[in-house]
Amino acid sequence: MDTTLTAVLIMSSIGTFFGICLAVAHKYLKVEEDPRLDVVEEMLPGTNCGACGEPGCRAFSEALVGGIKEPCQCTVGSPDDIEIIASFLGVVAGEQDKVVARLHCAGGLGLARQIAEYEGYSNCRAAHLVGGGGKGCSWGCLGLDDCMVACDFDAIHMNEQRLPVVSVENCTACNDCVEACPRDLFDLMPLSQKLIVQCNAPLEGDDAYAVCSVCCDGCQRCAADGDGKITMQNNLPVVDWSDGNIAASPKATWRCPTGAITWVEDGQFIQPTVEYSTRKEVAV
Amino acid sequence: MSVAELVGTFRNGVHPHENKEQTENFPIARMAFGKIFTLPLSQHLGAPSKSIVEVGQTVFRGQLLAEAGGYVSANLHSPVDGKVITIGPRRHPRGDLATCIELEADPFSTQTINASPQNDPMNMSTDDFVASIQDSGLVGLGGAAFPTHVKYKLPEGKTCEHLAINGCECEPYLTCDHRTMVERPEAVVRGITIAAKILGAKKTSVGIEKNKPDAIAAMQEATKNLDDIEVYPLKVKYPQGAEKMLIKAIYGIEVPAGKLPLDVGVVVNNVATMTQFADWFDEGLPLIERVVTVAGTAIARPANLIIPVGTSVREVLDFCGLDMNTQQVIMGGPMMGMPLSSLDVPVLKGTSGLLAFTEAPKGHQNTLACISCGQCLEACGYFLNPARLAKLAQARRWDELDDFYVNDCMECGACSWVCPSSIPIVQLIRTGKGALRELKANQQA
Amino acid sequence: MIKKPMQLLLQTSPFLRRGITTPRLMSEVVIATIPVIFAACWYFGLSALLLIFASVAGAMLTEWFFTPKKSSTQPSNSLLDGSGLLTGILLGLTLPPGMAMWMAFLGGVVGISIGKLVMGGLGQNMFNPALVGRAFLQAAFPTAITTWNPPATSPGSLESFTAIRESNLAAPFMQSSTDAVTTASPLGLMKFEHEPTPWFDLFIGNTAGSLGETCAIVIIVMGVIMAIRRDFDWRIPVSILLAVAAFSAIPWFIKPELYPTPLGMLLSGGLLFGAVYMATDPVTSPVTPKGAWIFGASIGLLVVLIRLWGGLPEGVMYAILLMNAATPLIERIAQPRVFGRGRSAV
Amino acid sequence: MSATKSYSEEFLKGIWKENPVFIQVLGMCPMLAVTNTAVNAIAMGVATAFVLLGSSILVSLLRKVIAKPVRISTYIVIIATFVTVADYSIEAFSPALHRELGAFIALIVVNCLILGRQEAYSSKNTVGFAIVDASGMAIGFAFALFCLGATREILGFGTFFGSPIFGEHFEPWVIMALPPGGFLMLGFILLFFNWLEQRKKGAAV
Amino acid sequence: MSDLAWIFISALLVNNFTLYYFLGLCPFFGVSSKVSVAVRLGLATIFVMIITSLAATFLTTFVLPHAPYLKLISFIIVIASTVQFVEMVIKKLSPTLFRAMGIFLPLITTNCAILFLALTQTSKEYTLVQGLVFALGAGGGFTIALALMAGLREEGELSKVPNIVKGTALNMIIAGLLSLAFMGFAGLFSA
Repeated sequence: MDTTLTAVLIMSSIGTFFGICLAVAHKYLKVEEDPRLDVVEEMLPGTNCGACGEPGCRAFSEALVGGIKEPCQCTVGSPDDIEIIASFLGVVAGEQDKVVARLHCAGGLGLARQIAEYEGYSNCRAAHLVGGGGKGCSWGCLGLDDCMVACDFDAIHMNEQRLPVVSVENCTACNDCVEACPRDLFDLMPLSQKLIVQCNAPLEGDDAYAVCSVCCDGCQRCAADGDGKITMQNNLPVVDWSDGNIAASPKATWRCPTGAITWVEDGQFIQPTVEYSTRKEVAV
Repeated sequence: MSVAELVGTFRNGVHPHENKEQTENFPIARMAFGKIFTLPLSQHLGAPSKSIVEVGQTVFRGQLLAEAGGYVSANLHSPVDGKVITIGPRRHPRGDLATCIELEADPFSTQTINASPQNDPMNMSTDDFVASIQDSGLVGLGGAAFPTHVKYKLPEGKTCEHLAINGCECEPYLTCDHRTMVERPEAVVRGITIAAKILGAKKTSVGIEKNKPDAIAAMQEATKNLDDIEVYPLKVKYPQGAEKMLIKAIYGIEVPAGKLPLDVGVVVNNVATMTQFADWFDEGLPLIERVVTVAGTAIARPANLIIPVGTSVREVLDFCGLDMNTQQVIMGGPMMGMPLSSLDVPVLKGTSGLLAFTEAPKGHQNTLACISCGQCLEACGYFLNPARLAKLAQARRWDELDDFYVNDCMECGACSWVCPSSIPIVQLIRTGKGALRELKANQQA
Repeated sequence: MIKKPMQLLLQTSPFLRRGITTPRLMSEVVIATIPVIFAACWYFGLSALLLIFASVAGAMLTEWFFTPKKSSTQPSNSLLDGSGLLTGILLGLTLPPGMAMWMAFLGGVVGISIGKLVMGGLGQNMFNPALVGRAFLQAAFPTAITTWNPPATSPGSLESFTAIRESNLAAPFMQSSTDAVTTASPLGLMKFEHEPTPWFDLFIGNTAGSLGETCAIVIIVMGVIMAIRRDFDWRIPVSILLAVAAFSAIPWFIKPELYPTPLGMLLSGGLLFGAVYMATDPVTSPVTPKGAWIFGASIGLLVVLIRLWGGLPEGVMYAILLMNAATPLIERIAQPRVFGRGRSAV
Repeated sequence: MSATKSYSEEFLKGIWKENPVFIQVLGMCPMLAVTNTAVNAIAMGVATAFVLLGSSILVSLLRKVIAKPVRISTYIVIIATFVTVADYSIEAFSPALHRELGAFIALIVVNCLILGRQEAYSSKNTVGFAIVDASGMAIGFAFALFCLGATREILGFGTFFGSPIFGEHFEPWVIMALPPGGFLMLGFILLFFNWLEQRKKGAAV
Repeated sequence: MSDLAWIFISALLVNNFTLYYFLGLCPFFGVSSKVSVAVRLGLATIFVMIITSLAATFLTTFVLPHAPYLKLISFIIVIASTVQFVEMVIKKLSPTLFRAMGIFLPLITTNCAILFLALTQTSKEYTLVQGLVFALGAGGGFTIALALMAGLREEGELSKVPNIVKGTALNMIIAGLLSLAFMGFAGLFSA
């Protein structure tokens, strides 16, 4: 009986003492913070294991609220917990029109002229600085995987023509490839915008054909067929999406001699190469 | 006793095989005009020039073709009598397609110039002088092609104590400056006199590496009666021709990072630029031709040639006997020059050499892992840590490159030259610099 | 028809190379170990060759086993760059002459696999692979690795060369017979008996010890040659030796009867061998000159600490491993001062 | 949570798919220190299992009672109580074993595995599921401990449960009984699991 | 005096908490990817250890003689509460210090190294001063191990580690090698 009593006494006195201390401290020392912090911390497992790389759940929730980390980086919580946190913070937004990365070049291996052989560090950005990587067109895709490496979602793969094929399912429009491309060939476009200009070279006529067989030579046929939605800027067609009529008709592409403007239903470059009867012969 | 005589060089650096014997004893010759001249509007650092001619227009040698497109820009003159046939995209030596003026040469064009000397530079105001140099289209002839007049416009409160003349020519193979000093020392001295007068520099130092004893002798002979010009023989070491390294070698001063030589009271110019001063002010010859070293294993008749700017590289190389099995052509020196993707590109104002090789170096294929041997650190004249920079760039950790002062790197190539694992350090650094610049621009936006 | 144009090769500047490659650096160090191996044979006979052979076999077989077979033509093939061979030789030279061959083999396997391959291969290892193998053996078989046989009584003679120690040939995973003549190493004598060894014996290597570490003169000569050929950073051995001399001089001045002389410290044990062949491994030492000084001096300090006050008579291996671990931290604080800037990077 | 959950699945996941040691890498502190022999490893595993099971049941029973803000402290007190019980029982049962395991029995209190299970599972599930989950995890943990302990004992001492298995001339690898051996051995086991994972992936592709 | 030095060196190097006793492995592997963070965590740990040592001395002197079976529970509660209290104080008084160090405090509290420190100190019957020195050594040892580990891991980030080794397996092996290297300190100053 004695021992039980001592135990109860000691534990309750310790508990009371520290309880009071903490309560007082909580009252007088409270620091104003984002109220979401406490809620998020509550939702986390609270193991303070540090496995997420943050020192404790509190710090992790700060990172979550600040948008630095993603809920899934908590390795302890169950998928349901993570989903709850994500929806609380609104990290995963509702259903939106899916946006994917599109490449403004179709001049892959064998289509665009290679004037010299590049040898060295296999990286677009590096090759771009060495005589333009040996590609005749100094605006086109170099095909050395910078975007593929930059993609964290396994959404970009190179096809046999060394052009990046963006997987429409995997692409999250994170902008990484846009930043990675030294020639700024990627653009994020809603999937519903199907009329895509697959050329970036401001060349005209024979100058254009001299470097690439699938270039835009600035012939303006698409502009003529584009119901006024297509204008030419810098020898390249520019599609006007501003009035919301994003389902423009594919007929603008029909008379394109090289296929530089195309109607893309799903991913780009899925079919190997469409044969165009009028394609000019180019020394490749 | 100056610092230079005690030390005679900067710290670190490398000494690649010089390979200058191919051309160093051949006098400068002239080449016949080619048929087509291509003049890119952007041949220098800064804004491109603006064309003032039209297609079909007839032009004469020395006529202004394009005006400076801004303050940091230069004029462009016709190197030949002829007709403008196109103004449009043509391949630039850097590999891309850039706007060029294409001239068809008049077969009867002479190589003399129908121009009159400028006003006496000794009696000019500084502003007139600067304007006059800009008119001449003069850019730094050492390789970087920085418009020369900008250096002569001293900002408020800055004075120039010393004029340093760069006769190092530390790049292997190149001997154009060497031959210029041997053959035209009086023109160099005349240029120096003009430059020193305008800058108000009290003393002029001409730094020449010791592997050019005849150039040193010629320059000493030409300056023996001039107290304010001194010739400094320097230890043979690369990259001594870099502005800041030269200042360190001659004066023992480190130019602070991110500052210009003028901040320590020095202006650096190339010897070829000095002869151009003399030519412009005494004869009225704008920068329309320059001395180019043509050498390399694929060249049958290596030479130093006076070549009109805009001449096709193919014509120059064919003139010197290009081997059928050429693998690689370099514009500039082998350490910092640029590789050509095509021979149908023009010689530029900043082209100091054209080197053609039948066999490219193997190093680029045999890249091994970095073993942290530290030899690149001992090669870097800027005391950077190239090994670390290359690793960070390879891991695409661009933002950290800034902590290691990647932007101080001048890409001289000493680290890549020395690397036992053949890592393309310079290329990685260059890639990193570009990515870092973009990253910073994105952050600001 | 359009004439096919001549395709030029685009490479990046600089277009020249010095031509001294990593495999060549490695092979120079391998060649520099040959005199040491010779000295080891001179004093310890065929055992030296057997052990080195075993550890080299362990190292090379592991390299071969884990190298992707498909890419054997790739230049990055670590089998061809000589680093595995070097690791094996260096490991073999740090073993006592009476060690079982299977242990040496195991050391080679461990050194290469967890010391190097796990981290991604040459250039990415954080610890010196040879020392990882040695430290593993030391921890695994503390008795076997501290059993020292005396050097041959008539060094260099044929019969002492061919007299194989039975313990070398122990069956795999079995104990080696320990009935051979054993003795204490000079460091052990000094530490536990306070009995110094004549410095001339240390200098020419006529003492008990690991195969490669006894003959000071050979190591010094090879070290000087390699330093001149710039096969390694000369600052590291110099700073280690200076630091050991300096730090061991202090207690020696105070109590000369208890503590060894600085010269004895320098010449005995694996210090010279470690300073010249182990600590200078470029991969695991700081790349900056400043860092090399700090690295070397810290190794020197740790060696003196462990030798004089630690539980073990010898501490060179641990000192180097510890500073290998500290190398990234040293590099953070020892970046070179950048040209035109008052301070160093980072 | 979903209704498709079955007892057997919940039980098995702790043993293999979500093995606390090999997959989740939890609770390393006690396991590396005491796994130099198989006996120690099993003792530690049993003690941990006892604490885990006991506290899971209690937490699951009290899950509606415990106030949210003090839940972690409550869990710790519950766990600490069970640990104290385990500590005293082992001491009574086998003082020698208690000396071997030393303070590490007490350290079960701060084993992330136990606290983690309370927070992530027991506090949200019925007693039945809590028991199943706890026993699965406990067996998985004990199994991992045993693997580690057995390998380290076999290599480090040449024995298995104290009896020599290689004959008397075996040269033991002392390192395996030392701290570095623990790290390296666990590293190798994890490596092995990574390799399995990768092979599975390779097979899938 | 030499006794104190021995306690310190022993806890710092010879019987390093992390590399010899396998304590505090969660933060050791979790928070060792960056040197700057690792050092801050180390400093915070030293701080918590000192508090723990004080608390343990207080408990052993005044409470435990009456109820030894409450050792574990009371240690845990007292340490956790004290640290939480200190955390609040720091948060209020110096937000910068809190940012730098305070955020680690809750993580450290449920760390086995802390509890081990208290238990060892009690079982070895250290005095107040000895306990403090022990805490300082242990915390310092943890910091050294953490900093070395973080340095190596940061370096490893730059290299191409085979996929199969990446992650905890590699960290384990690095820790093993570190632990191997620390064996060199065995017996240091014990003679």
